[in-house]
Amino acid sequence: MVTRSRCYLRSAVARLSISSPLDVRLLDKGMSVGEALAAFNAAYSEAGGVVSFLGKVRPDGDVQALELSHYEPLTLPGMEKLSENARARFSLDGALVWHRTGVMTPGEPIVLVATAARHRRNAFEAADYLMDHLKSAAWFWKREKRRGTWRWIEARPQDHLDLDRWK
Amino acid sequence: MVTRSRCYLRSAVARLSISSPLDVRLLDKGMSVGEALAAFNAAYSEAGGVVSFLGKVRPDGDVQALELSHYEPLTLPGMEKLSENARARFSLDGALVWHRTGVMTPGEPIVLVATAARHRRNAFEAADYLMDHLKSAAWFWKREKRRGTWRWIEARPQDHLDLDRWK
Amino acid sequence: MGVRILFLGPLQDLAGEAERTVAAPLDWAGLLSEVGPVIAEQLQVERLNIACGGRVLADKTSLVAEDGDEIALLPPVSGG
Amino acid sequence: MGVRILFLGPLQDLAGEAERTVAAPLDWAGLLSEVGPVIAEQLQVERLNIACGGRVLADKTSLVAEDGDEIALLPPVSGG
Repeated sequence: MVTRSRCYLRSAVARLSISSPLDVRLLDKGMSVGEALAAFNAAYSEAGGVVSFLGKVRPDGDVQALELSHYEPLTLPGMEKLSENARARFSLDGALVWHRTGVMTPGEPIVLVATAARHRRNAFEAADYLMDHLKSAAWFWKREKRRGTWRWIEARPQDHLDLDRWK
Repeated sequence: MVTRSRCYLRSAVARLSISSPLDVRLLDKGMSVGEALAAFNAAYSEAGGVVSFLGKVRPDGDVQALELSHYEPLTLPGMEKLSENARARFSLDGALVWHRTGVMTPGEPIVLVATAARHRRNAFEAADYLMDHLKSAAWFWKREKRRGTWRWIEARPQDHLDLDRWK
Repeated sequence: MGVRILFLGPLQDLAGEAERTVAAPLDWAGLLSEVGPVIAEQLQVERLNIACGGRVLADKTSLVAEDGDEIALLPPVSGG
Repeated sequence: MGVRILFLGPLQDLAGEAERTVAAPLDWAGLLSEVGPVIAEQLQVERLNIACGGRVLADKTSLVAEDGDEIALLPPVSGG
Protein backbone atom coordinates (compact mmCIF):
# COMPACT_ATOMS: atom_id res chain seq x y z
CA MET A 1 0.00 0.00 0.00
CA VAL A 2 1.29 3.44 -0.91
CA THR A 3 1.59 5.77 2.05
CA ARG A 4 1.43 9.52 1.68
CA SER A 5 -0.08 12.56 3.26
CA ARG A 6 -3.26 13.63 1.57
CA CYS A 7 -4.97 16.94 1.53
CA TYR A 8 -8.58 17.19 0.52
CA LEU A 9 -9.59 19.87 -1.92
CA ARG A 10 -13.05 21.22 -2.26
CA SER A 11 -14.11 23.81 -4.80
CA ALA A 12 -16.98 26.25 -4.71
CA VAL A 13 -18.55 24.74 -7.82
CA ALA A 14 -17.94 21.06 -7.19
CA ARG A 15 -20.04 19.14 -4.73
CA LEU A 16 -17.44 16.43 -4.66
CA SER A 17 -14.10 16.45 -2.82
CA ILE A 18 -11.02 14.87 -4.30
CA SER A 19 -7.75 14.06 -2.62
CA SER A 20 -4.53 15.61 -3.84
CA PRO A 21 -2.16 14.91 -5.51
CA LEU A 22 -3.65 11.48 -6.22
CA ASP A 23 -7.26 10.41 -6.09
CA VAL A 24 -7.56 6.69 -6.80
CA ARG A 25 -10.84 4.85 -6.41
CA LEU A 26 -12.53 1.56 -7.12
CA LEU A 27 -16.27 2.15 -7.50
CA ASP A 28 -18.80 -0.64 -7.28
CA LYS A 29 -21.59 1.44 -8.77
CA GLY A 30 -22.09 4.62 -10.80
CA MET A 31 -19.49 7.29 -11.49
CA SER A 32 -20.04 11.06 -11.20
CA VAL A 33 -17.96 11.96 -14.24
CA GLY A 34 -19.02 15.60 -14.55
CA GLU A 35 -18.56 16.35 -10.87
CA ALA A 36 -15.24 14.53 -10.72
CA LEU A 37 -13.83 16.53 -13.65
CA ALA A 38 -15.16 19.81 -12.26
CA ALA A 39 -13.56 19.09 -8.88
CA PHE A 40 -10.31 18.04 -10.56
CA ASN A 41 -10.13 21.17 -12.74
CA ALA A 42 -10.85 23.35 -9.74
CA ALA A 43 -8.24 21.56 -7.61
CA TYR A 44 -5.50 22.16 -10.18
CA SER A 45 -6.32 25.68 -11.30
CA GLU A 46 -2.61 26.43 -11.56
CA ALA A 47 -1.87 23.58 -13.97
CA GLY A 48 -1.37 24.72 -17.56
CA GLY A 49 -2.95 21.56 -18.95
CA VAL A 50 -5.57 19.08 -17.81
CA VAL A 51 -6.31 15.93 -19.82
CA SER A 52 -9.12 13.50 -19.14
CA PHE A 53 -10.06 10.13 -20.54
CA LEU A 54 -13.46 8.56 -20.09
CA GLY A 55 -13.96 4.95 -21.18
CA LYS A 56 -17.48 3.69 -21.63
CA VAL A 57 -19.09 0.36 -22.41
CA ARG A 58 -19.53 0.33 -26.19
CA PRO A 59 -22.90 -0.80 -27.50
CA ASP A 60 -21.02 -3.30 -29.63
CA GLY A 61 -23.47 -5.29 -31.67
CA ASP A 62 -25.30 -7.51 -29.22
CA VAL A 63 -23.38 -6.74 -26.01
CA GLN A 64 -25.91 -6.58 -23.21
CA ALA A 65 -23.58 -6.12 -20.26
CA LEU A 66 -19.98 -6.18 -19.15
CA GLU A 67 -18.68 -7.35 -15.79
CA LEU A 68 -15.35 -6.48 -14.22
CA SER A 69 -14.13 -8.49 -11.30
CA HIS A 70 -11.11 -7.59 -9.19
CA TYR A 71 -9.11 -8.84 -6.21
CA GLU A 72 -9.39 -6.37 -3.39
CA PRO A 73 -5.92 -6.84 -1.80
CA LEU A 74 -4.16 -6.24 -5.13
CA THR A 75 -6.32 -4.10 -7.41
CA LEU A 76 -6.52 -0.79 -5.54
CA PRO A 77 -2.90 -0.88 -4.26
CA GLY A 78 -1.83 -1.64 -7.84
CA MET A 79 -3.75 1.37 -9.16
CA GLU A 80 -2.19 3.55 -6.46
CA LYS A 81 1.32 2.40 -7.34
CA LEU A 82 0.62 3.00 -11.04
CA SER A 83 -0.61 6.52 -10.28
CA GLU A 84 2.50 7.29 -8.22
CA ASN A 85 4.64 6.08 -11.11
CA ALA A 86 2.78 8.28 -13.58
CA ARG A 87 3.06 11.29 -11.30
CA ALA A 88 6.82 10.90 -10.93
CA ARG A 89 7.48 10.01 -14.56
CA PHE A 90 5.49 12.89 -16.06
CA SER A 91 5.96 15.51 -13.31
CA LEU A 92 2.24 15.71 -12.72
CA ASP A 93 0.64 18.23 -10.40
CA GLY A 94 -1.98 15.56 -9.78
CA ALA A 95 -3.98 12.66 -11.15
CA LEU A 96 -7.40 11.11 -10.74
CA VAL A 97 -7.87 7.41 -11.48
CA TRP A 98 -11.33 5.96 -11.00
CA HIS A 99 -12.35 2.48 -12.09
CA ARG A 100 -15.65 0.69 -11.96
CA THR A 101 -16.11 -2.93 -10.92
CA GLY A 102 -19.22 -5.07 -11.18
CA VAL A 103 -21.84 -5.15 -13.93
CA MET A 104 -22.17 -2.27 -16.40
CA THR A 105 -24.46 -1.75 -19.39
CA PRO A 106 -23.69 -0.06 -22.75
CA GLY A 107 -23.05 3.68 -22.43
CA GLU A 108 -22.03 3.40 -18.76
CA PRO A 109 -18.61 4.70 -17.64
CA ILE A 110 -15.94 2.08 -16.92
CA VAL A 111 -12.91 4.21 -16.23
CA LEU A 112 -12.11 7.89 -15.72
CA VAL A 113 -8.56 9.21 -15.72
CA ALA A 114 -7.52 12.85 -15.36
CA THR A 115 -4.05 14.35 -15.26
CA ALA A 116 -2.86 17.88 -14.49
CA ALA A 117 0.57 19.17 -15.45
CA ARG A 118 2.44 22.33 -16.20
CA HIS A 119 2.84 21.39 -19.86
CA ARG A 120 0.30 19.74 -22.13
CA ARG A 121 2.54 16.97 -23.50
CA ASN A 122 3.11 15.63 -19.98
CA ALA A 123 -0.61 15.65 -19.20
CA PHE A 124 -1.39 13.85 -22.49
CA GLU A 125 1.32 11.23 -22.08
CA ALA A 126 0.45 10.54 -18.46
CA ALA A 127 -3.22 9.91 -19.29
CA ASP A 128 -2.18 7.65 -22.17
CA TYR A 129 0.28 5.80 -19.92
CA LEU A 130 -2.32 5.32 -17.19
CA MET A 131 -4.87 3.95 -19.64
CA ASP A 132 -2.43 1.56 -21.32
CA HIS A 133 -1.51 0.15 -17.92
CA LEU A 134 -5.07 -0.06 -16.64
CA LYS A 135 -5.99 -1.91 -19.83
CA SER A 136 -3.41 -4.66 -19.62
CA ALA A 137 -1.48 -4.45 -16.36
CA ALA A 138 -4.12 -3.88 -13.69
CA TRP A 139 -5.85 -6.60 -11.71
CA PHE A 140 -9.17 -6.78 -13.52
CA TRP A 141 -10.93 -9.61 -15.28
CA LYS A 142 -13.63 -8.83 -17.78
CA ARG A 143 -16.53 -10.77 -19.17
CA GLU A 144 -19.26 -9.84 -21.62
CA LYS A 145 -22.85 -10.91 -21.87
CA ARG A 146 -24.14 -11.47 -25.41
CA ARG A 147 -27.49 -13.10 -26.19
CA GLY A 148 -27.84 -14.06 -22.57
CA THR A 149 -24.46 -15.81 -22.34
CA TRP A 150 -21.43 -14.59 -20.37
CA ARG A 151 -18.00 -14.99 -21.99
CA TRP A 152 -14.60 -14.11 -20.49
CA ILE A 153 -12.48 -11.63 -22.45
CA GLU A 154 -8.72 -11.81 -22.88
CA ALA A 155 -6.52 -8.76 -23.37
CA ARG A 156 -6.03 -8.02 -27.09
CA PRO A 157 -2.53 -8.31 -28.56
CA GLN A 158 -2.87 -4.57 -29.35
CA ASP A 159 -3.20 -3.87 -25.61
CA HIS A 160 0.16 -5.51 -24.97
CA LEU A 161 1.76 -3.57 -27.84
CA ASP A 162 0.37 -0.34 -26.37
CA LEU A 163 1.93 -1.22 -23.03
CA ASP A 164 5.31 -1.96 -24.60
CA ARG A 165 5.55 1.66 -25.78
CA TRP A 166 6.38 2.71 -22.21
CA LYS A 167 9.17 0.19 -21.57
CA MET B 1 -15.89 28.05 -44.65
CA VAL B 2 -16.69 24.41 -44.07
CA THR B 3 -20.24 23.49 -45.00
CA ARG B 4 -22.09 20.62 -43.38
CA SER B 5 -25.41 19.71 -41.91
CA ARG B 6 -25.50 20.05 -38.18
CA CYS B 7 -27.72 18.44 -35.65
CA TYR B 8 -28.03 19.86 -32.20
CA LEU B 9 -27.82 17.52 -29.25
CA ARG B 10 -29.20 18.23 -25.86
CA SER B 11 -28.92 15.96 -22.86
CA ALA B 12 -31.07 15.72 -19.80
CA VAL B 13 -28.19 16.66 -17.52
CA ALA B 14 -26.49 19.32 -19.62
CA ARG B 15 -27.94 22.80 -19.85
CA LEU B 16 -25.83 23.47 -22.90
CA SER B 17 -26.41 22.29 -26.47
CA ILE B 18 -23.57 21.29 -28.70
CA SER B 19 -23.59 20.70 -32.43
CA SER B 20 -22.63 17.32 -33.84
CA PRO B 21 -20.31 15.96 -35.10
CA LEU B 22 -18.24 19.14 -34.75
CA ASP B 23 -18.72 21.99 -32.33
CA VAL B 24 -16.17 24.73 -33.01
CA ARG B 25 -16.34 28.07 -31.24
CA LEU B 26 -14.40 31.27 -30.68
CA LEU B 27 -15.40 32.75 -27.34
CA ASP B 28 -14.70 36.35 -26.40
CA LYS B 29 -15.41 35.76 -22.73
CA GLY B 30 -15.73 32.93 -20.22
CA MET B 31 -15.92 29.22 -21.00
CA SER B 32 -18.36 26.75 -19.41
CA VAL B 33 -15.92 23.86 -19.22
CA GLY B 34 -17.94 21.57 -16.98
CA GLU B 35 -21.16 22.02 -18.93
CA ALA B 36 -19.40 21.62 -22.25
CA LEU B 37 -17.82 18.33 -21.21
CA ALA B 38 -21.07 17.05 -19.72
CA ALA B 39 -22.93 17.86 -22.93
CA PHE B 40 -20.17 16.30 -25.03
CA ASN B 41 -20.12 13.08 -23.00
CA ALA B 42 -23.90 12.85 -23.18
CA ALA B 43 -23.90 13.52 -26.93
CA TYR B 44 -21.48 10.66 -27.61
CA SER B 45 -22.74 8.06 -25.18
CA GLU B 46 -21.96 5.34 -27.75
CA ALA B 47 -18.28 6.28 -28.11
CA GLY B 48 -15.94 3.89 -26.32
CA GLY B 49 -13.51 6.67 -25.45
CA VAL B 50 -13.76 10.40 -24.79
CA VAL B 51 -10.63 12.51 -24.30
CA SER B 52 -10.57 16.13 -23.25
CA PHE B 53 -7.84 18.73 -22.97
CA LEU B 54 -8.23 21.96 -21.04
CA GLY B 55 -5.52 24.59 -21.34
CA LYS B 56 -5.39 27.34 -18.73
CA VAL B 57 -3.34 30.48 -18.21
CA ARG B 58 -0.44 29.43 -15.98
CA PRO B 59 0.33 31.68 -13.03
CA ASP B 60 3.89 31.79 -14.32
CA GLY B 61 5.95 33.98 -12.03
CA ASP B 62 4.77 37.50 -12.57
CA VAL B 63 2.30 36.98 -15.44
CA GLN B 64 -0.70 39.22 -14.77
CA ALA B 65 -2.65 38.61 -17.96
CA LEU B 66 -2.55 37.05 -21.39
CA GLU B 67 -4.24 38.40 -24.51
CA LEU B 68 -5.07 36.45 -27.65
CA SER B 69 -5.96 38.34 -30.78
CA HIS B 70 -7.32 36.72 -33.92
CA TYR B 71 -8.47 37.63 -37.44
CA GLU B 72 -12.15 36.89 -37.79
CA PRO B 73 -12.22 35.91 -41.51
CA LEU B 74 -9.48 33.31 -41.02
CA THR B 75 -9.42 32.09 -37.42
CA LEU B 76 -12.78 30.32 -37.05
CA PRO B 77 -12.80 28.87 -40.61
CA GLY B 78 -9.26 27.59 -39.93
CA MET B 79 -10.39 25.90 -36.70
CA GLU B 80 -13.32 24.32 -38.55
CA LYS B 81 -11.08 22.96 -41.28
CA LEU B 82 -8.66 21.60 -38.66
CA SER B 83 -11.53 19.86 -36.85
CA GLU B 84 -12.77 18.29 -40.10
CA ASN B 85 -9.25 17.02 -40.76
CA ALA B 86 -9.00 15.52 -37.27
CA ARG B 87 -12.39 13.87 -37.61
CA ALA B 88 -11.49 12.23 -40.91
CA ARG B 89 -7.93 11.28 -39.93
CA PHE B 90 -8.85 9.66 -36.60
CA SER B 91 -12.35 8.35 -37.45
CA LEU B 92 -13.91 10.44 -34.71
CA ASP B 93 -17.54 10.21 -33.73
CA GLY B 94 -17.26 13.89 -32.89
CA ALA B 95 -15.10 16.72 -31.61
CA LEU B 96 -15.46 19.91 -29.64
CA VAL B 97 -12.96 22.74 -30.17
CA TRP B 98 -13.45 25.92 -28.18
CA HIS B 99 -10.92 28.74 -28.02
CA ARG B 100 -10.90 31.98 -26.09
CA THR B 101 -9.85 35.33 -27.48
CA GLY B 102 -9.27 38.59 -25.62
CA VAL B 103 -7.76 39.11 -22.19
CA MET B 104 -7.47 36.24 -19.69
CA THR B 105 -5.99 36.07 -16.21
CA PRO B 106 -4.05 33.20 -14.53
CA GLY B 107 -6.21 30.11 -13.93
CA GLU B 108 -8.70 31.06 -16.67
CA PRO B 109 -9.39 28.57 -19.50
CA ILE B 110 -7.84 29.34 -22.89
CA VAL B 111 -8.76 26.30 -24.90
CA LEU B 112 -10.97 23.24 -24.54
CA VAL B 113 -10.78 20.28 -26.89
CA ALA B 114 -12.78 17.06 -26.64
CA THR B 115 -12.78 14.05 -28.92
CA ALA B 116 -15.02 10.98 -29.03
CA ALA B 117 -14.05 7.79 -30.83
CA ARG B 118 -14.71 4.10 -30.86
CA HIS B 119 -11.18 3.31 -29.67
CA ARG B 120 -9.14 5.17 -27.09
CA ARG B 121 -5.95 5.59 -29.14
CA ASN B 122 -7.87 7.51 -31.80
CA ALA B 123 -9.46 9.79 -29.24
CA PHE B 124 -6.07 10.48 -27.59
CA GLU B 125 -4.25 11.11 -30.84
CA ALA B 126 -6.97 13.37 -32.21
CA ALA B 127 -6.93 15.59 -29.10
CA ASP B 128 -3.14 15.73 -29.25
CA TYR B 129 -3.24 16.58 -32.99
CA LEU B 130 -5.83 19.30 -32.45
CA MET B 131 -3.80 20.90 -29.67
CA ASP B 132 -0.52 20.81 -31.58
CA HIS B 133 -2.17 22.54 -34.51
CA LEU B 134 -4.02 25.10 -32.39
CA LYS B 135 -0.71 25.91 -30.69
CA SER B 136 1.31 26.65 -33.79
CA ALA B 137 -0.85 26.56 -36.90
CA ALA B 138 -3.99 28.50 -35.96
CA TRP B 139 -4.49 32.22 -36.49
CA PHE B 140 -3.85 33.54 -33.01
CA TRP B 141 -1.35 36.05 -31.70
CA LYS B 142 -0.51 36.04 -28.03
CA ARG B 143 0.90 38.64 -25.70
CA GLU B 144 1.60 38.57 -21.97
CA LYS B 145 1.45 41.28 -19.37
CA ARG B 146 4.21 41.18 -16.76
CA ARG B 147 4.85 44.00 -14.27
CA GLY B 148 2.42 46.19 -16.17
CA THR B 149 4.11 45.71 -19.54
CA TRP B 150 2.68 43.82 -22.51
CA ARG B 151 5.07 41.68 -24.55
CA TRP B 152 4.30 39.66 -27.70
CA ILE B 153 5.04 35.93 -27.55
CA GLU B 154 6.46 33.85 -30.37
CA ALA B 155 5.74 30.16 -30.83
CA ARG B 156 8.39 28.02 -29.10
CA PRO B 157 10.64 25.79 -31.23
CA GLN B 158 9.08 22.87 -29.30
CA ASP B 159 5.66 23.83 -30.68
CA HIS B 160 6.94 23.45 -34.23
CA LEU B 161 8.54 20.11 -33.39
CA ASP B 162 5.24 18.95 -31.92
CA LEU B 163 3.50 19.91 -35.15
CA ASP B 164 6.03 18.09 -37.31
CA ARG B 165 5.04 14.80 -35.67
CA TRP B 166 1.86 14.78 -37.77
CA LYS B 167 3.46 15.38 -41.18
CA MET C 1 -8.94 -22.20 9.69
CA GLY C 2 -6.87 -23.80 6.93
CA VAL C 3 -5.84 -22.11 3.71
CA ARG C 4 -8.42 -20.27 1.60
CA ILE C 5 -7.96 -20.60 -2.18
CA LEU C 6 -9.65 -17.95 -4.37
CA PHE C 7 -10.33 -18.58 -8.05
CA LEU C 8 -10.28 -15.26 -9.91
CA GLY C 9 -11.87 -14.37 -13.25
CA PRO C 10 -12.27 -17.26 -15.71
CA LEU C 11 -10.74 -19.72 -13.21
CA GLN C 12 -13.95 -19.42 -11.26
CA ASP C 13 -15.91 -21.01 -14.10
CA LEU C 14 -13.29 -23.74 -14.57
CA ALA C 15 -13.25 -24.50 -10.86
CA GLY C 16 -17.02 -24.36 -10.60
CA GLU C 17 -16.62 -22.35 -7.40
CA ALA C 18 -15.27 -18.97 -6.29
CA GLU C 19 -13.23 -20.30 -3.39
CA ARG C 20 -12.31 -23.40 -1.44
CA THR C 21 -10.68 -23.92 1.96
CA VAL C 22 -8.10 -26.67 2.33
CA ALA C 23 -5.87 -27.91 5.15
CA ALA C 24 -2.67 -26.01 6.04
CA PRO C 25 0.20 -25.95 5.33
CA LEU C 26 0.05 -25.86 1.51
CA ASP C 27 2.97 -25.80 -0.92
CA TRP C 28 3.08 -25.75 -4.76
CA ALA C 29 2.76 -29.54 -5.08
CA GLY C 30 -0.05 -29.57 -2.54
CA LEU C 31 -1.89 -26.81 -4.39
CA LEU C 32 -1.64 -28.64 -7.74
CA SER C 33 -3.13 -31.77 -6.27
CA GLU C 34 -5.86 -29.89 -4.31
CA VAL C 35 -7.27 -27.97 -7.30
CA GLY C 36 -7.68 -30.90 -9.68
CA PRO C 37 -6.17 -31.52 -13.13
CA VAL C 38 -8.00 -28.78 -15.10
CA ILE C 39 -6.98 -25.92 -12.80
CA ALA C 40 -3.55 -27.48 -12.22
CA GLU C 41 -2.88 -27.26 -15.95
CA GLN C 42 -3.83 -23.56 -15.94
CA LEU C 43 -1.50 -22.92 -12.99
CA GLN C 44 1.47 -24.01 -15.12
CA VAL C 45 0.81 -21.17 -17.62
CA GLU C 46 3.54 -18.58 -17.23
CA ARG C 47 1.15 -15.62 -17.25
CA LEU C 48 -0.92 -17.05 -14.41
CA ASN C 49 0.16 -15.55 -11.10
CA ILE C 50 -0.40 -16.57 -7.52
CA ALA C 51 -0.75 -14.20 -4.58
CA CYS C 52 -0.33 -15.30 -1.01
CA GLY C 53 -1.30 -12.98 1.83
CA GLY C 54 -1.98 -10.13 -0.63
CA ARG C 55 1.43 -10.33 -2.37
CA VAL C 56 2.09 -11.69 -5.82
CA LEU C 57 4.78 -14.39 -5.70
CA ALA C 58 7.81 -13.79 -7.90
CA ASP C 59 8.21 -17.57 -8.15
CA LYS C 60 4.89 -19.30 -7.68
CA THR C 61 6.48 -22.72 -7.15
CA SER C 62 7.99 -21.32 -3.92
CA LEU C 63 4.51 -21.14 -2.38
CA VAL C 64 4.29 -21.91 1.33
CA ALA C 65 0.86 -21.10 2.79
CA GLU C 66 0.32 -21.34 6.52
CA ASP C 67 -2.87 -21.72 8.50
CA GLY C 68 -5.09 -18.64 7.93
CA ASP C 69 -3.41 -17.59 4.69
CA GLU C 70 -5.40 -16.58 1.62
CA ILE C 71 -4.13 -17.72 -1.78
CA ALA C 72 -5.43 -16.03 -4.93
CA LEU C 73 -5.06 -17.71 -8.32
CA LEU C 74 -4.74 -14.85 -10.83
CA PRO C 75 -5.21 -15.58 -14.54
CA PRO C 76 -3.96 -13.11 -17.17
CA VAL C 77 -5.78 -9.79 -16.72
CA SER C 78 -8.17 -8.27 -19.25
CA GLY C 79 -8.88 -4.97 -17.57
CA GLY C 80 -10.43 -1.57 -18.29
CA MET D 1 -13.44 53.31 -50.13
CA GLY D 2 -9.84 52.41 -50.96
CA VAL D 3 -8.00 49.41 -49.57
CA ARG D 4 -8.07 48.68 -45.84
CA ILE D 5 -4.80 47.34 -44.41
CA LEU D 6 -4.98 45.49 -41.06
CA PHE D 7 -1.90 45.05 -38.86
CA LEU D 8 -2.29 41.85 -36.84
CA GLY D 9 -0.55 40.88 -33.59
CA PRO D 10 2.87 42.44 -33.02
CA LEU D 11 2.69 44.33 -36.32
CA GLN D 12 0.13 46.55 -34.67
CA ASP D 13 2.73 47.86 -32.25
CA LEU D 14 5.32 48.30 -34.99
CA ALA D 15 2.83 50.17 -37.17
CA GLY D 16 1.56 52.23 -34.26
CA GLU D 17 -1.98 51.61 -35.51
CA ALA D 18 -4.40 48.68 -35.98
CA GLU D 19 -5.41 49.58 -39.53
CA ARG D 20 -4.96 52.12 -42.29
CA THR D 21 -6.92 52.81 -45.48
CA VAL D 22 -4.98 53.63 -48.63
CA ALA D 23 -5.90 54.34 -52.25
CA ALA D 24 -6.82 51.44 -54.59
CA PRO D 25 -5.54 49.59 -56.47
CA LEU D 26 -2.64 48.26 -54.42
CA ASP D 27 0.00 45.73 -55.47
CA TRP D 28 3.04 44.29 -53.60
CA ALA D 29 5.32 47.23 -54.47
CA GLY D 30 2.61 49.70 -53.55
CA LEU D 31 2.03 47.95 -50.21
CA LEU D 32 5.73 48.02 -49.33
CA SER D 33 5.92 51.75 -49.96
CA GLU D 34 2.64 52.51 -48.15
CA VAL D 35 3.53 50.76 -44.89
CA GLY D 36 6.93 52.38 -44.36
CA PRO D 37 10.38 50.78 -44.03
CA VAL D 38 9.93 49.04 -40.64
CA ILE D 39 6.79 47.10 -41.63
CA ALA D 40 8.11 46.61 -45.17
CA GLU D 41 11.11 44.77 -43.77
CA GLN D 42 8.80 42.49 -41.74
CA LEU D 43 6.73 41.75 -44.86
CA GLN D 44 9.78 40.21 -46.53
CA VAL D 45 10.01 37.55 -43.80
CA GLU D 46 8.96 34.21 -45.25
CA ARG D 47 6.72 33.26 -42.34
CA LEU D 48 4.73 36.48 -42.61
CA ASN D 49 1.57 35.93 -44.62
CA ILE D 50 -0.83 38.28 -46.33
CA ALA D 51 -4.55 37.69 -46.72
CA CYS D 52 -6.65 39.59 -49.24
CA GLY D 53 -10.44 39.34 -49.12
CA GLY D 54 -10.26 36.69 -46.35
CA ARG D 55 -7.89 34.36 -48.26
CA VAL D 56 -4.22 33.81 -47.51
CA LEU D 57 -2.13 34.43 -50.63
CA ALA D 58 0.07 31.52 -51.72
CA ASP D 59 2.49 34.08 -53.20
CA LYS D 60 2.21 37.38 -51.38
CA THR D 61 4.11 39.27 -54.07
CA SER D 62 1.19 38.53 -56.43
CA LEU D 63 -1.05 40.86 -54.39
CA VAL D 64 -3.59 42.88 -56.33
CA ALA D 65 -6.09 44.64 -54.06
CA GLU D 66 -9.04 46.45 -55.61
CA ASP D 67 -11.22 49.18 -54.21
CA GLY D 68 -13.09 47.88 -51.12
CA ASP D 69 -10.69 45.01 -50.45
CA GLU D 70 -9.35 44.25 -46.98
CA ILE D 71 -5.70 43.20 -46.66
CA ALA D 72 -4.50 41.53 -43.46
CA LEU D 73 -0.79 41.41 -42.62
CA LEU D 74 -0.32 38.19 -40.64
CA PRO D 75 2.89 37.70 -38.63
CA PRO D 76 3.92 34.21 -37.46
CA VAL D 77 1.25 32.85 -35.12
CA SER D 78 1.77 32.12 -31.42
CA GLY D 79 -1.58 30.59 -30.59
CA GLY D 80 -3.33 28.65 -27.84
